[in-house]
Amino acid sequence: MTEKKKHNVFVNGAITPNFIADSIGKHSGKTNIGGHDIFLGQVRNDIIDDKTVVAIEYSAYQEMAEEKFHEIREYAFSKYNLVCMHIYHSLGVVKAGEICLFVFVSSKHRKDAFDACRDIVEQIKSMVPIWGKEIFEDESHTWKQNT
Amino acid sequence: MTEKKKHNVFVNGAITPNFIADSIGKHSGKTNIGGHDIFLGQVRNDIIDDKTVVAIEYSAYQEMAEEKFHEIREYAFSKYNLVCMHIYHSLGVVKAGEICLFVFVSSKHRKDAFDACRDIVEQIKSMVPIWGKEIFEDESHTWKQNT
Amino acid sequence: MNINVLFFGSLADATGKSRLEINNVSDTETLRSKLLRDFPKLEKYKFVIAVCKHVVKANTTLHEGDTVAFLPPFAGG
Amino acid sequence: MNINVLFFGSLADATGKSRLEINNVSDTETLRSKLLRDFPKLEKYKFVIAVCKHVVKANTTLHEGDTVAFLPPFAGG
Repeated sequence: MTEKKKHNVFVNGAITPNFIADSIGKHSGKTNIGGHDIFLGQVRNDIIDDKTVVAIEYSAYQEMAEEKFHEIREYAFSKYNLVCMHIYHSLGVVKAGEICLFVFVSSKHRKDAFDACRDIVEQIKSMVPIWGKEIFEDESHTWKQNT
Repeated sequence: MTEKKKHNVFVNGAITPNFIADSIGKHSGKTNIGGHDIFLGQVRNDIIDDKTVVAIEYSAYQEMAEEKFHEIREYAFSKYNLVCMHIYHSLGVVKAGEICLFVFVSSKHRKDAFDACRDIVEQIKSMVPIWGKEIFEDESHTWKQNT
Repeated sequence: MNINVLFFGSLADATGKSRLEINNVSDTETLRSKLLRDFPKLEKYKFVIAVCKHVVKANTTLHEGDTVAFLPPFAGG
Repeated sequence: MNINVLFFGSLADATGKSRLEINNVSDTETLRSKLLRDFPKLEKYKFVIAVCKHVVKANTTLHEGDTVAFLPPFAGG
Protein backbone atom coordinates (compact mmCIF):
# COMPACT_ATOMS: atom_id res chain seq x y z
CA MET A 1 0.00 0.00 0.00
CA THR A 2 1.52 3.32 -0.97
CA GLU A 3 0.51 6.58 0.62
CA LYS A 4 0.73 8.46 -2.69
CA LYS A 5 -2.54 10.30 -3.18
CA LYS A 6 -4.98 8.91 -5.71
CA HIS A 7 -5.74 11.36 -8.49
CA ASN A 8 -9.25 11.98 -9.65
CA VAL A 9 -9.39 10.41 -13.08
CA PHE A 10 -13.09 10.54 -13.91
CA VAL A 11 -14.62 13.65 -15.44
CA ASN A 12 -18.36 14.10 -15.99
CA GLY A 13 -19.08 14.38 -19.72
CA ALA A 14 -16.59 15.45 -22.37
CA ILE A 15 -13.07 16.64 -21.63
CA THR A 16 -12.88 20.20 -23.00
CA PRO A 17 -10.01 21.88 -24.87
CA ASN A 18 -9.90 24.49 -22.08
CA PHE A 19 -9.42 21.79 -19.48
CA ILE A 20 -6.50 20.46 -21.54
CA ALA A 21 -5.02 23.96 -21.92
CA ASP A 22 -5.20 24.54 -18.14
CA SER A 23 -3.48 21.22 -17.57
CA ILE A 24 -0.68 22.10 -20.02
CA GLY A 25 -0.27 25.58 -18.53
CA LYS A 26 0.26 24.13 -15.04
CA HIS A 27 3.50 22.54 -16.25
CA SER A 28 5.32 25.76 -17.11
CA GLY A 29 6.83 25.84 -13.62
CA LYS A 30 8.37 22.39 -14.09
CA THR A 31 11.41 23.52 -16.04
CA ASN A 32 13.06 20.10 -15.95
CA ILE A 33 10.48 18.89 -18.50
CA GLY A 34 11.70 18.77 -22.10
CA GLY A 35 8.82 16.91 -23.74
CA HIS A 36 5.15 16.15 -23.23
CA ASP A 37 3.25 13.45 -25.05
CA ILE A 38 -0.53 13.78 -24.96
CA PHE A 39 -3.02 11.22 -26.21
CA LEU A 40 -6.63 12.28 -26.73
CA GLY A 41 -9.38 9.79 -27.45
CA GLN A 42 -12.22 11.31 -29.49
CA VAL A 43 -15.66 9.77 -30.04
CA ARG A 44 -16.13 8.73 -33.68
CA ASN A 45 -19.45 8.73 -35.50
CA ASP A 46 -18.98 5.14 -36.64
CA ILE A 47 -21.68 3.58 -38.78
CA ILE A 48 -22.83 0.20 -37.43
CA ASP A 49 -25.52 -1.73 -39.34
CA ASP A 50 -26.49 1.46 -41.22
CA LYS A 51 -26.93 3.49 -38.05
CA THR A 52 -24.66 6.38 -37.06
CA VAL A 53 -23.21 6.70 -33.56
CA VAL A 54 -24.03 10.16 -32.19
CA ALA A 55 -22.62 9.73 -28.67
CA ILE A 56 -21.10 7.24 -26.25
CA GLU A 57 -22.35 6.96 -22.68
CA TYR A 58 -19.49 5.79 -20.48
CA SER A 59 -19.91 3.86 -17.24
CA ALA A 60 -17.37 2.21 -14.96
CA TYR A 61 -16.92 0.01 -11.96
CA GLN A 62 -15.45 3.07 -10.30
CA GLU A 63 -13.86 1.61 -7.17
CA MET A 64 -12.04 -1.02 -9.21
CA ALA A 65 -11.17 1.42 -12.01
CA GLU A 66 -9.54 3.80 -9.55
CA GLU A 67 -7.37 0.98 -8.22
CA LYS A 68 -6.37 0.04 -11.76
CA PHE A 69 -5.53 3.63 -12.70
CA HIS A 70 -3.39 3.77 -9.58
CA GLU A 71 -1.56 0.57 -10.56
CA ILE A 72 -0.99 1.87 -14.09
CA ARG A 73 0.43 5.07 -12.65
CA GLU A 74 2.79 3.28 -10.25
CA TYR A 75 3.96 0.96 -13.01
CA ALA A 76 4.64 3.86 -15.42
CA PHE A 77 6.72 5.72 -12.83
CA SER A 78 8.70 2.60 -12.02
CA LYS A 79 9.37 1.68 -15.66
CA TYR A 80 9.98 5.11 -17.27
CA ASN A 81 11.88 8.20 -16.22
CA LEU A 82 8.92 10.58 -15.93
CA VAL A 83 8.48 13.99 -14.37
CA CYS A 84 4.72 13.68 -14.17
CA MET A 85 1.67 12.02 -15.65
CA HIS A 86 -2.07 12.60 -15.60
CA ILE A 87 -4.99 10.53 -16.81
CA TYR A 88 -8.57 11.75 -17.29
CA HIS A 89 -11.47 9.65 -18.57
CA SER A 90 -15.07 10.69 -19.16
CA LEU A 91 -18.13 9.21 -17.48
CA GLY A 92 -21.63 9.83 -18.85
CA VAL A 93 -22.48 11.09 -22.31
CA VAL A 94 -19.77 12.25 -24.73
CA LYS A 95 -20.93 13.32 -28.20
CA ALA A 96 -19.20 12.39 -31.46
CA GLY A 97 -16.30 14.80 -31.98
CA GLU A 98 -15.80 15.32 -28.25
CA ILE A 99 -12.88 14.04 -26.18
CA CYS A 100 -13.32 11.13 -23.74
CA LEU A 101 -9.72 10.25 -22.77
CA PHE A 102 -6.75 12.52 -21.97
CA VAL A 103 -3.39 10.94 -21.13
CA PHE A 104 -0.63 13.47 -20.42
CA VAL A 105 2.94 12.30 -19.84
CA SER A 106 5.96 14.57 -19.26
CA SER A 107 9.65 13.72 -19.11
CA LYS A 108 13.08 15.28 -19.41
CA HIS A 109 13.74 13.57 -22.75
CA ARG A 110 11.07 12.80 -25.31
CA LYS A 111 11.67 9.04 -25.54
CA ASP A 112 10.28 8.34 -22.06
CA ALA A 113 7.16 10.42 -22.67
CA PHE A 114 6.48 8.71 -26.01
CA ASP A 115 7.05 5.17 -24.70
CA ALA A 116 5.10 5.69 -21.50
CA CYS A 117 2.10 7.44 -23.10
CA ARG A 118 1.54 4.64 -25.57
CA ASP A 119 1.99 1.97 -22.92
CA ILE A 120 -0.47 3.71 -20.57
CA VAL A 121 -3.16 4.04 -23.26
CA GLU A 122 -2.90 0.32 -24.07
CA GLN A 123 -3.14 -0.56 -20.36
CA ILE A 124 -6.17 1.66 -19.84
CA LYS A 125 -7.94 -0.08 -22.71
CA SER A 126 -7.10 -3.59 -21.52
CA MET A 127 -7.13 -3.35 -17.71
CA VAL A 128 -9.68 -0.75 -16.58
CA PRO A 129 -13.37 -1.69 -16.12
CA ILE A 130 -15.01 0.98 -18.27
CA TRP A 131 -17.82 0.44 -20.79
CA GLY A 132 -19.29 2.57 -23.54
CA LYS A 133 -22.85 2.47 -24.74
CA GLU A 134 -22.84 3.63 -28.36
CA ILE A 135 -26.00 5.64 -28.89
CA PHE A 136 -27.50 5.96 -32.39
CA GLU A 137 -29.58 8.76 -33.91
CA ASP A 138 -32.80 6.81 -33.19
CA GLU A 139 -31.80 6.42 -29.49
CA SER A 140 -31.20 2.69 -29.84
CA HIS A 141 -27.80 1.51 -28.66
CA THR A 142 -25.08 -1.10 -28.85
CA TRP A 143 -22.10 -1.78 -26.57
CA LYS A 144 -18.74 -0.52 -27.77
CA GLN A 145 -16.10 -3.15 -28.45
CA ASN A 146 -12.43 -2.24 -28.24
CA THR A 147 -10.14 -3.46 -30.99
CA MET B 1 5.43 19.93 -57.18
CA THR B 2 2.16 19.50 -55.38
CA GLU B 3 -0.47 22.20 -55.22
CA LYS B 4 -1.35 21.40 -51.62
CA LYS B 5 -1.13 24.60 -49.65
CA LYS B 6 1.86 25.09 -47.38
CA HIS B 7 0.88 25.56 -43.78
CA ASN B 8 2.41 28.24 -41.67
CA VAL B 9 4.62 26.39 -39.23
CA PHE B 10 6.56 29.19 -37.55
CA VAL B 11 5.11 31.05 -34.60
CA ASN B 12 6.73 34.11 -33.03
CA GLY B 13 7.76 33.36 -29.46
CA ALA B 14 6.27 30.62 -27.27
CA ILE B 15 3.34 28.43 -28.29
CA THR B 16 0.62 29.09 -25.71
CA PRO B 17 -1.76 26.61 -24.07
CA ASN B 18 -4.65 28.63 -25.52
CA PHE B 19 -3.29 28.24 -29.03
CA ILE B 20 -3.14 24.48 -28.43
CA ALA B 21 -6.69 24.44 -27.05
CA ASP B 22 -7.99 26.32 -30.11
CA SER B 23 -6.24 23.86 -32.36
CA ILE B 24 -7.77 20.88 -30.51
CA GLY B 25 -11.23 22.47 -30.56
CA LYS B 26 -11.14 22.86 -34.33
CA HIS B 27 -11.14 19.08 -34.67
CA SER B 28 -14.53 18.45 -33.07
CA GLY B 29 -16.19 18.62 -36.48
CA LYS B 30 -13.99 15.84 -37.82
CA THR B 31 -15.96 12.96 -36.37
CA ASN B 32 -13.97 10.30 -38.22
CA ILE B 33 -11.06 10.97 -35.83
CA GLY B 34 -10.69 8.45 -32.99
CA GLY B 35 -7.32 9.48 -31.59
CA HIS B 36 -4.98 12.44 -31.46
CA ASP B 37 -1.33 12.27 -30.47
CA ILE B 38 0.25 15.56 -29.51
CA PHE B 39 3.92 16.15 -28.83
CA LEU B 40 4.98 19.35 -27.08
CA GLY B 41 8.61 20.39 -26.77
CA GLN B 42 9.25 22.53 -23.69
CA VAL B 43 12.39 24.59 -22.99
CA ARG B 44 14.36 23.12 -20.07
CA ASN B 45 16.47 25.15 -17.66
CA ASP B 46 19.48 22.92 -18.20
CA ILE B 47 22.64 23.71 -16.29
CA ILE B 48 25.71 23.91 -18.56
CA ASP B 49 29.11 24.66 -16.99
CA ASP B 50 27.39 25.93 -13.82
CA LYS B 51 25.15 28.35 -15.71
CA THR B 52 21.37 27.97 -15.98
CA VAL B 53 19.54 28.27 -19.29
CA VAL B 54 16.74 30.84 -18.91
CA ALA B 55 15.55 30.90 -22.54
CA ILE B 56 16.28 29.66 -26.04
CA GLU B 57 16.28 32.02 -29.02
CA TYR B 58 15.30 30.07 -32.13
CA SER B 59 16.33 30.97 -35.65
CA ALA B 60 15.88 29.11 -38.92
CA TYR B 61 16.76 29.09 -42.58
CA GLN B 62 13.09 29.72 -43.18
CA GLU B 63 12.76 29.08 -46.92
CA MET B 64 14.52 25.74 -46.60
CA ALA B 65 12.73 24.85 -43.34
CA GLU B 66 9.34 25.39 -44.98
CA GLU B 67 10.27 23.02 -47.79
CA LYS B 68 11.41 20.41 -45.26
CA PHE B 69 8.23 20.71 -43.21
CA HIS B 70 6.29 20.24 -46.43
CA GLU B 71 8.29 17.10 -47.28
CA ILE B 72 7.76 15.72 -43.77
CA ARG B 73 4.04 16.34 -44.11
CA GLU B 74 3.77 14.65 -47.53
CA TYR B 75 5.79 11.68 -46.28
CA ALA B 76 3.61 11.28 -43.16
CA PHE B 77 0.39 11.30 -45.20
CA SER B 78 1.81 8.77 -47.64
CA LYS B 79 3.11 6.41 -44.95
CA TYR B 80 0.35 6.59 -42.31
CA ASN B 81 -3.42 6.60 -42.45
CA LEU B 82 -3.99 10.10 -41.05
CA VAL B 83 -6.99 12.40 -40.95
CA CYS B 84 -4.88 15.49 -40.35
CA MET B 85 -1.62 16.79 -38.98
CA HIS B 86 -0.25 20.14 -37.89
CA ILE B 87 3.24 21.29 -36.95
CA TYR B 88 4.10 24.55 -35.18
CA HIS B 89 7.61 25.65 -34.18
CA SER B 90 8.69 28.81 -32.38
CA LEU B 91 11.05 31.45 -33.72
CA GLY B 92 12.61 34.04 -31.42
CA VAL B 93 12.83 33.85 -27.65
CA VAL B 94 11.08 31.07 -25.69
CA LYS B 95 11.61 31.06 -21.93
CA ALA B 96 12.32 27.96 -19.83
CA GLY B 97 8.98 26.26 -19.09
CA GLU B 98 7.40 27.55 -22.30
CA ILE B 99 6.51 25.46 -25.35
CA CYS B 100 8.55 25.69 -28.58
CA LEU B 101 7.25 22.74 -30.65
CA PHE B 102 3.68 21.45 -31.16
CA VAL B 103 3.12 18.39 -33.34
CA PHE B 104 -0.53 17.34 -33.62
CA VAL B 105 -1.49 14.16 -35.47
CA SER B 106 -5.03 12.76 -35.79
CA SER B 107 -6.20 9.43 -37.15
CA LYS B 108 -9.14 7.05 -37.09
CA HIS B 109 -7.26 4.50 -34.98
CA ARG B 110 -4.66 5.39 -32.38
CA LYS B 111 -1.77 3.37 -33.82
CA ASP B 112 -1.32 5.64 -36.85
CA ALA B 113 -1.35 8.80 -34.73
CA PHE B 114 1.21 7.36 -32.30
CA ASP B 115 3.55 6.06 -35.00
CA ALA B 116 3.34 9.17 -37.16
CA CYS B 117 3.76 11.68 -34.33
CA ARG B 118 6.97 10.08 -33.14
CA ASP B 119 8.33 9.76 -36.66
CA ILE B 120 7.53 13.41 -37.43
CA VAL B 121 9.25 14.68 -34.28
CA GLU B 122 12.42 12.73 -35.12
CA GLN B 123 12.36 14.05 -38.69
CA ILE B 124 11.94 17.65 -37.54
CA LYS B 125 14.95 17.30 -35.27
CA SER B 126 17.16 15.73 -37.94
CA MET B 127 16.04 17.37 -41.20
CA VAL B 128 14.89 20.94 -40.53
CA PRO B 129 17.42 23.81 -40.42
CA ILE B 130 16.53 25.35 -37.07
CA TRP B 131 18.97 26.47 -34.38
CA GLY B 132 18.61 27.44 -30.76
CA LYS B 133 20.77 29.89 -28.86
CA GLU B 134 20.66 28.87 -25.20
CA ILE B 135 20.70 32.06 -23.17
CA PHE B 136 22.03 32.03 -19.59
CA GLU B 137 21.12 34.24 -16.63
CA ASP B 138 24.16 36.45 -17.27
CA GLU B 139 23.11 36.96 -20.93
CA SER B 140 25.99 34.87 -22.26
CA HIS B 141 24.97 32.05 -24.59
CA THR B 142 25.84 28.72 -26.12
CA TRP B 143 24.38 26.88 -29.12
CA LYS B 144 21.93 24.09 -28.37
CA GLN B 145 22.97 20.61 -29.47
CA ASN B 146 20.30 18.00 -30.17
CA THR B 147 20.83 14.52 -28.80
CA MET C 1 -23.79 -15.71 4.11
CA ASN C 2 -24.53 -12.61 2.06
CA ILE C 3 -22.74 -11.87 -1.22
CA ASN C 4 -23.20 -8.61 -3.13
CA VAL C 5 -23.39 -9.12 -6.87
CA LEU C 6 -22.79 -6.32 -9.36
CA PHE C 7 -23.58 -6.34 -13.10
CA PHE C 8 -22.06 -3.79 -15.47
CA GLY C 9 -22.60 -2.64 -19.04
CA SER C 10 -24.33 -5.14 -21.30
CA LEU C 11 -24.76 -7.56 -18.37
CA ALA C 12 -26.91 -5.06 -16.51
CA ASP C 13 -28.97 -4.74 -19.72
CA ALA C 14 -29.26 -8.55 -19.97
CA THR C 15 -30.27 -9.15 -16.35
CA GLY C 16 -32.27 -5.95 -15.89
CA LYS C 17 -30.34 -5.41 -12.65
CA SER C 18 -27.16 -3.63 -11.69
CA ARG C 19 -26.91 -5.22 -8.23
CA LEU C 20 -28.47 -7.95 -6.11
CA GLU C 21 -27.77 -9.94 -2.96
CA ILE C 22 -27.29 -13.68 -2.97
CA ASN C 23 -27.27 -16.01 0.05
CA ASN C 24 -25.54 -19.29 0.62
CA VAL C 25 -23.09 -19.58 -2.24
CA SER C 26 -19.68 -20.75 -1.17
CA ASP C 27 -17.59 -20.04 -4.23
CA THR C 28 -17.59 -18.22 -7.58
CA GLU C 29 -18.43 -21.33 -9.65
CA THR C 30 -21.55 -21.98 -7.58
CA LEU C 31 -22.51 -18.32 -7.92
CA ARG C 32 -21.95 -18.34 -11.68
CA SER C 33 -24.11 -21.47 -12.12
CA LYS C 34 -26.90 -20.05 -10.02
CA LEU C 35 -26.92 -16.75 -11.94
CA LEU C 36 -26.90 -18.52 -15.30
CA ARG C 37 -30.02 -20.44 -14.16
CA ASP C 38 -31.71 -17.26 -12.90
CA PHE C 39 -30.71 -15.21 -15.98
CA PRO C 40 -30.40 -17.61 -18.92
CA LYS C 41 -29.62 -14.69 -21.27
CA LEU C 42 -26.18 -14.43 -19.63
CA GLU C 43 -25.13 -17.55 -21.59
CA LYS C 44 -24.68 -15.40 -24.68
CA TYR C 45 -22.34 -12.89 -23.01
CA LYS C 46 -18.61 -12.86 -22.50
CA PHE C 47 -17.57 -11.73 -19.03
CA VAL C 48 -14.96 -12.04 -16.29
CA ILE C 49 -15.63 -12.17 -12.56
CA ALA C 50 -13.96 -9.86 -10.02
CA VAL C 51 -14.01 -10.67 -6.31
CA CYS C 52 -13.39 -7.58 -4.18
CA LYS C 53 -12.12 -5.70 -7.25
CA HIS C 54 -9.68 -8.41 -8.34
CA VAL C 55 -10.34 -10.44 -11.46
CA VAL C 56 -10.31 -14.17 -10.62
CA LYS C 57 -9.76 -16.83 -13.24
CA ALA C 58 -10.03 -19.96 -11.10
CA ASN C 59 -12.88 -20.93 -8.77
CA THR C 60 -12.60 -18.76 -5.64
CA THR C 61 -14.03 -19.21 -2.16
CA LEU C 62 -16.42 -16.45 -1.08
CA HIS C 63 -16.79 -14.89 2.34
CA GLU C 64 -19.54 -12.99 4.11
CA GLY C 65 -19.92 -9.51 2.61
CA ASP C 66 -17.78 -10.13 -0.48
CA THR C 67 -18.62 -8.13 -3.58
CA VAL C 68 -18.59 -10.15 -6.79
CA ALA C 69 -18.72 -8.16 -10.03
CA PHE C 70 -19.61 -9.52 -13.46
CA LEU C 71 -17.64 -7.53 -16.02
CA PRO C 72 -18.15 -7.58 -19.79
CA PRO C 73 -15.10 -6.88 -22.00
CA PHE C 74 -13.60 -3.50 -21.13
CA ALA C 75 -14.10 -0.70 -23.63
CA GLY C 76 -12.48 2.41 -22.15
CA GLY C 77 -10.83 5.14 -24.20
CA MET D 1 29.44 35.13 -61.47
CA ASN D 2 27.72 36.14 -58.23
CA ILE D 3 27.00 33.64 -55.45
CA ASN D 4 24.96 34.51 -52.35
CA VAL D 5 26.38 32.97 -49.20
CA LEU D 6 24.35 32.57 -45.99
CA PHE D 7 25.67 31.72 -42.52
CA PHE D 8 23.35 30.51 -39.77
CA GLY D 9 23.51 29.97 -36.02
CA SER D 10 27.01 29.53 -34.58
CA LEU D 11 28.55 30.12 -38.04
CA ALA D 12 27.08 33.62 -38.19
CA ASP D 13 28.62 34.19 -34.73
CA ALA D 14 31.99 32.85 -35.95
CA THR D 15 32.14 34.92 -39.15
CA GLY D 16 30.39 37.99 -37.80
CA LYS D 17 28.18 37.89 -40.92
CA SER D 18 24.86 36.31 -41.82
CA ARG D 19 25.23 36.87 -45.58
CA LEU D 20 27.77 37.95 -48.17
CA GLU D 21 28.33 37.88 -51.93
CA ILE D 22 31.22 36.04 -53.55
CA ASN D 23 32.41 36.31 -57.15
CA ASN D 24 34.17 33.85 -59.37
CA VAL D 25 33.84 30.55 -57.53
CA SER D 26 32.84 27.67 -59.77
CA ASP D 27 31.93 24.98 -57.25
CA THR D 28 31.23 24.35 -53.59
CA GLU D 29 34.74 23.02 -52.79
CA THR D 30 36.35 26.20 -54.15
CA LEU D 31 33.87 28.26 -52.13
CA ARG D 32 34.50 26.29 -48.96
CA SER D 33 38.29 26.71 -49.31
CA LYS D 34 38.00 30.42 -49.93
CA LEU D 35 35.74 30.96 -46.91
CA LEU D 36 38.00 28.92 -44.64
CA ARG D 37 40.89 31.23 -45.67
CA ASP D 38 38.79 34.35 -45.10
CA PHE D 39 37.29 33.09 -41.81
CA PRO D 40 39.85 30.73 -40.23
CA LYS D 41 37.61 30.27 -37.17
CA LEU D 42 35.27 28.17 -39.34
CA GLU D 43 37.81 25.30 -39.12
CA LYS D 44 36.52 24.52 -35.63
CA TYR D 45 32.88 24.20 -36.66
CA LYS D 46 30.84 21.31 -37.99
CA PHE D 47 28.56 22.27 -40.86
CA VAL D 48 26.87 21.08 -44.03
CA ILE D 49 26.39 23.07 -47.22
CA ALA D 50 23.04 23.60 -48.94
CA VAL D 51 22.84 24.80 -52.56
CA CYS D 52 19.46 26.32 -53.36
CA LYS D 53 17.99 24.77 -50.18
CA HIS D 54 19.29 21.25 -50.88
CA VAL D 55 22.05 19.77 -48.77
CA VAL D 56 24.93 18.63 -51.02
CA LYS D 57 27.52 16.11 -49.87
CA ALA D 58 29.75 15.99 -52.97
CA ASN D 59 31.40 18.92 -54.72
CA THR D 60 28.72 20.76 -56.70
CA THR D 61 28.95 23.17 -59.63
CA LEU D 62 27.60 26.64 -58.91
CA HIS D 63 25.67 28.91 -61.24
CA GLU D 64 25.05 32.67 -61.37
CA GLY D 65 22.71 33.73 -58.56
CA ASP D 66 22.88 30.48 -56.60
CA THR D 67 22.38 30.71 -52.84
CA VAL D 68 24.81 28.62 -50.82
CA ALA D 69 24.00 28.21 -47.13
CA PHE D 70 26.41 27.05 -44.43
CA LEU D 71 24.39 25.16 -41.84
CA PRO D 72 25.58 24.07 -38.39
CA PRO D 73 24.00 20.90 -36.89
CA PHE D 74 20.24 21.31 -36.67
CA ALA D 75 18.75 21.81 -33.21
CA GLY D 76 15.02 22.26 -33.66
CA GLY D 77 12.40 21.11 -31.17
